[in-house]
Amino acid sequence: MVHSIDKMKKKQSLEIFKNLLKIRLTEEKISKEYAKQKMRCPVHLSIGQEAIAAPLKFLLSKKDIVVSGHRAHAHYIGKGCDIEKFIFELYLKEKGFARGKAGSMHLFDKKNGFYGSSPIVANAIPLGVGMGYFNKINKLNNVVLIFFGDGATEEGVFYESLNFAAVHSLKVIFICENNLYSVYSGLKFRQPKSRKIYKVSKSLRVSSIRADGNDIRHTTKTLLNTLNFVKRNSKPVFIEFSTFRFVEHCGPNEDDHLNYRKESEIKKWTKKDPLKKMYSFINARDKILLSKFKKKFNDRLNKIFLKAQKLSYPKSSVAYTNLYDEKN
Amino acid sequence: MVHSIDKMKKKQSLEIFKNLLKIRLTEEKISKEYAKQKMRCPVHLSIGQEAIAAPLKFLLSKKDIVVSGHRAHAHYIGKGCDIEKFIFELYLKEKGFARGKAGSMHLFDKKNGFYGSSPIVANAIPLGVGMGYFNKINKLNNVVLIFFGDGATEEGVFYESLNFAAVHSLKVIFICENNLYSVYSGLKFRQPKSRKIYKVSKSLRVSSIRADGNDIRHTTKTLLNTLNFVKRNSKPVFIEFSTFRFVEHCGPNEDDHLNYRKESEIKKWTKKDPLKKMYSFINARDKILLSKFKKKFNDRLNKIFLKAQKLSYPKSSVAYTNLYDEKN
Amino acid sequence: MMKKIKFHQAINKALEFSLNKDKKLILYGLGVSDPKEIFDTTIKLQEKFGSDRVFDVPNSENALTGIGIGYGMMGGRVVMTHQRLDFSLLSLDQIINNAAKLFYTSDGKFSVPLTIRLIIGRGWGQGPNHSQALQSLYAHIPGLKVVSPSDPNNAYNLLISSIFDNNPVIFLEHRWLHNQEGTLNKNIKKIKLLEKVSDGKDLTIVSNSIMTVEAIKANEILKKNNISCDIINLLSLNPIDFKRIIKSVEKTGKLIMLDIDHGHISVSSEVISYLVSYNKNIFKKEPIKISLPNFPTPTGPSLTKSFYPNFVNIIKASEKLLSKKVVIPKRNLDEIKIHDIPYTNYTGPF
Amino acid sequence: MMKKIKFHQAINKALEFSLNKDKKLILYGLGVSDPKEIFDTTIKLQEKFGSDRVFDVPNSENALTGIGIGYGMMGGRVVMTHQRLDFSLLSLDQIINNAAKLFYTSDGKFSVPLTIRLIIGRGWGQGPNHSQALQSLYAHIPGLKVVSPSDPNNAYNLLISSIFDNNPVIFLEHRWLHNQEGTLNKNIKKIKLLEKVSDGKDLTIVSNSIMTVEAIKANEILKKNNISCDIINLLSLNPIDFKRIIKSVEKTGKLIMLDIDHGHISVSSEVISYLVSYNKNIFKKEPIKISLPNFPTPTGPSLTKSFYPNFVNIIKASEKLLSKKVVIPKRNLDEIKIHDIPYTNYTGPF
Ligand SMILES: Cc1ncc(C[n+]2csc(CCOP(=O)(O)OP(=O)(O)O)c2C)c(N)n1
Ligand SMILES: Cc1ncc(C[n+]2csc(CCOP(=O)(O)OP(=O)(O)O)c2C)c(N)n1
Ligand SMILES: [Mg+2]
Ligand SMILES: [Mg+2]
Repeated sequence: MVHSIDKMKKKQSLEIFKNLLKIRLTEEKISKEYAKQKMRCPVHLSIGQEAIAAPLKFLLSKKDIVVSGHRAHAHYIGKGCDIEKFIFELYLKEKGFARGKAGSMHLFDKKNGFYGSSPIVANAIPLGVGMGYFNKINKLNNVVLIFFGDGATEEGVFYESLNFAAVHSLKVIFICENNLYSVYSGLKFRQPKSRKIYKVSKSLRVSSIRADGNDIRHTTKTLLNTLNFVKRNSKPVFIEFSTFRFVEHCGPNEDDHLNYRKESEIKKWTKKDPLKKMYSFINARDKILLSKFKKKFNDRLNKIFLKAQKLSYPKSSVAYTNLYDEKN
Repeated sequence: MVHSIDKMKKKQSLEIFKNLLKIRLTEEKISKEYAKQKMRCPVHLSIGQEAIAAPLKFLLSKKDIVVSGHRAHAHYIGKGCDIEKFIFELYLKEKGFARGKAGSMHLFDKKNGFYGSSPIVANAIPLGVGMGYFNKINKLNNVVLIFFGDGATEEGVFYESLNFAAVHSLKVIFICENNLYSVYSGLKFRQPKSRKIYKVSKSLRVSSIRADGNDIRHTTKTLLNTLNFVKRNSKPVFIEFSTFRFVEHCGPNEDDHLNYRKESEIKKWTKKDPLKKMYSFINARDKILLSKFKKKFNDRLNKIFLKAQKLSYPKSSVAYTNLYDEKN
Repeated sequence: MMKKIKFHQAINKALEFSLNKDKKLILYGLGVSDPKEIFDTTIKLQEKFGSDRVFDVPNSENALTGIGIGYGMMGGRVVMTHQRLDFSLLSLDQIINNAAKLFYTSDGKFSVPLTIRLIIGRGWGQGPNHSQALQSLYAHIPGLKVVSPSDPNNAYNLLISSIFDNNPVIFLEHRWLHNQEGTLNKNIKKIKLLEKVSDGKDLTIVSNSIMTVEAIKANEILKKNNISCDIINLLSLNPIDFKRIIKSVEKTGKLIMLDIDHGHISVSSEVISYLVSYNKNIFKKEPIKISLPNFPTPTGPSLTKSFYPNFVNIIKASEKLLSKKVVIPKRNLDEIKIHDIPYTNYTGPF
Repeated sequence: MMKKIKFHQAINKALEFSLNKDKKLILYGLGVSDPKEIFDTTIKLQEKFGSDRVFDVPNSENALTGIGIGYGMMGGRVVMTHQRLDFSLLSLDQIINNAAKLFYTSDGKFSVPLTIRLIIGRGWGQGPNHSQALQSLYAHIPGLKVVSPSDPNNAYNLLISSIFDNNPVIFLEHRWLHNQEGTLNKNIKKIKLLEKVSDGKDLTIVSNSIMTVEAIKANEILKKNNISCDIINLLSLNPIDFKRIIKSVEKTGKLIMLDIDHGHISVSSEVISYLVSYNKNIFKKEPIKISLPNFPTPTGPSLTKSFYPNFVNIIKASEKLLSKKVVIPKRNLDEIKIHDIPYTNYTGPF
């Protein structure tokens, strides 16, 4: 676990770079394979937003918890969760982490501290706050990270949750990935023009900052500083990361032909592609290492996807298990 | 209707003073009669908070609309609604405005622009916003006033409603009567210490102010200026009035023996009693006029209450009417 | 012959008709004006009626419902859409505490002419939070009306009559119906409570929404096996027109009750219970309820396969009720091999 | 003889026992630590267990429910209280979309040991928004357990077994029971699904919560008229132990179904439907359902008088089922003259 940016070793930052690549490659592979209609569940890809999640594995312990919403792949992979079980689950196979009950919209990896993602906008936010309350009164120094989009900040439960975290001084980090859109609706249809989301949370008395979500150096630093702040002060923090999604809201393809986003906007953000950005500043040696990693990881992905397709489906009777927890 | 404070005639301000007295006297009468157990429904009295509602009748037209929450008597009386039908309804009699279906927690007077009060905390707030939207797109220049307490600002729907009003620039005035408590829970158990409610609404991009809710001069001026601002600019405004409740949360009695509020706090606010405050600055002539009014109004109240007690109850079959509106 | 139209077009036409008829009608919900226009049901409406009357909204289901109620209390009409019924659970306070009660509590002073379109998901991995039908939950609440179309024609007429009803109406719109074809036979009056889809003497099938499509498929097969069914399509689940159901079951003595929702405490249970409380001898055989299991919806296709009943289940139930073997043509069985998409060229993701 | 305690004390003792037993149990809700302490049910608990574990909250029902779920997913246990069931409608997204499904969706990885006490109001002008019982709504949802005590003893045992159940449990607590007296007979194991309150042969009465109190009153009178009843008190509405009900009705052939909620699509309908689907000849007479009307609750006493059924309605139904006249002592009839308060020294307002 990394504790300070200055002391962050080269090796560690390289790992973070790899993690970014890992998310991108996995998402691209999903996007490519989706057309074959074997992953029969809606997917909300994170392509374009990976820099926010990439540092997670290296900044957090397994006991630090992440929860998220519908666009959760990056957070799951970024946290260092089980990729095999994830892909198997996307294929809805017996060997998936929930034996095909969950799919892309409900990610879980308890062992690695991923405590769920929910496709109902904003509805995992209070779960994370409750987890923070558990940590607090059981005197655990772990942190809970709650990921959601700009659209989620329009749901009442968002405000209720921030308020509770503030009243009880919980070690919870609220992370808003503001990609300017909710499905096809731009912010202007949903929030007043002059609104700053992080200023709203600030007015609720949660320490709040805004940061560039597409530059891995900024995201790493921001997250690390926030983690240190939260642990030191036992207080929640809200981070608004500005970012942009590169594929359609839901599904594997681009959707720029629909013209809901201005060309100029898309251009501007394409330049800020977190992957390109990363390559723009890393040194030649790292580039070589990354390209080796890319090849290796792609091989691994290919194997996982091939295996996933061959694996068997759960029997239909599995649908009728685990409604209630009757262990006791 | 009053349009400017400077032009406000003596006579008009006297009417506002009378209205304050009217609310107080009615609430005190309810409080006194409640013990007889003939008003068989919960009542949330407004005693102590009357100065906010007293100017309404004189600043608003009948087409300007008021909605409110559980503590709505003052708003109903302040808006100039039908007092007889109100008292008859508290007695749950056939002649009440809803033939005993509603009682104290659900006030209505359509003719006078009182479009409902709800005992579910915060749940009339979006109704008022929807009414404002109706005015907007039908190009009506009327204003909607939405009353609620400090506790209501913890409900998610409050934020959602403000956001919609801001996005659509509605002529809606959100009026928070911050009396520091929600039932017996002080603000410190419910909101972070340094929170300012009006600053939260400001961060949501609703023009927001805070004002003294116990001085009839301030409340009148604040409301009048706000009304003018809202009509001129076609924008919502949020007002936080500081105030204090003098009787128990629900019911007719005092409850200071329960010690949930500090003695010093109670003392401080008793000094700020809106009625006392008013008497402290009005001239001798007005005092005489008010005392005449008091006598006359008390006589009227006595008659109404006597009549209410004698009136007949609705038949039990009335319970089985008006479930659906089948006129068409 | 009349021109065929699709279900989603019927919805669109009904909305257009209503927006034309009542200038105070507004229509909103996430996506009503976005490029996908709620599965094409709101296509061109913003263009035609302006963004004051047809508009996209913030993610605020509870407030938006209250806003619709308030708008209605002023004398306007409202259609609100949720792309999934599951999202409307955020607004049950407004639906149950306000919409369902304001006319009653105000003793008739304020009506709430609000129609809420709830789109029910299914298949292609919609899973536990994007496929709930929960019709029994809504239909339990006095003060709400709850309706559900099953084809383009009744969708058109039912949506218009819901919009012009002065009460809050929950309009249950199954995603799998959007692509169905049919002809329009305009006939808009009050909300029609049910319709007979088939007349027969051996068996009564009571159904609604997508299950009526399955009932019709089953009926084709049963006919070929010389079994004739009364099929009653419930357009309204609250209120329910019990009289017509009683009449049919008094004739056949045999009932298959189809339900798109979980069976425990359901519309189906209500119908069965009502019938036997009316006449203890009404059933010549134990009635059979076919509903979703009392489980959340799993996501994967191997798990949903047995989760959603189809015409085969209806036929099996008929065999049981009539003590008779029924032959199902192979062609029909082939149809259900790919069971998790509404039509063959559907490629997800929604 | 055992000491008598009141229902609210039984709740309090159950909470105290549980807080002692599991140090990770927390208890919160509006008013749990205020001077009225939820009708005395949480009396002294904050003092004993500290404000980290027993605490008052902001008015944020939806988030608070999610917070309880998240706390439970970490391995804690939670009791949450709403002073009126009506307030919980704000939190149905969390209850239905999360609490009821997380164990299932995570395929058993995360349980949600959350007990939600919902207090059902009645009388003294509680009206449409402070008296809803809606048990059928909750019991319809797979993944929730729904229970309801009817006396101090089953309240005590049921609350503890709900708290130590690893699933989300909706605990329906009727305000009018708080003052009832009884003796404790501690016997905490798993959630008990039902209990026989009386054994008889002429008639089966199935009931729950406050209606069981009415059933017991009716039974006293029926006994004097030489009518003996099986009374089955449903402690659990989801799941329901149908077997024991079947057994009783197979014996008596006559059923009165009592319900504290509206009758349309209700627990009562489910029971009746289940029985006849099991055996079409089970009823020797048409079963009778006694429930709230399908109307919101009116506020005034002259309107609630016929709204809430009581033992007289049960006796009338028995007369009908048994074709026999029953004499009700005048003393009993006098009891219901003041019908809108739970006990004579109650003076409102809540
Ligand atoms: C309560 C609810 N309302 C609506 C939806 C439909 N929906 C799914 S994702 C989404 C977009 C949310 O936008 P945002 O929070 O900004 O996340 P992004 O997709 O941009 O990452 C919406 C509206 C939903 N899933 N849940
Ligand atoms: C949704 C909901 N939660 C809880 C309650 C119980 N309750 C009734 S009034 C009240 C106090 C609200 O406080 P505030 O908004 O400050 O109004 P005040 O009583 O101080 O005027 C509460 C919590 C309720 N009626 N509705
Ligand atoms: Mg977004
Ligand atoms: Mg207050």
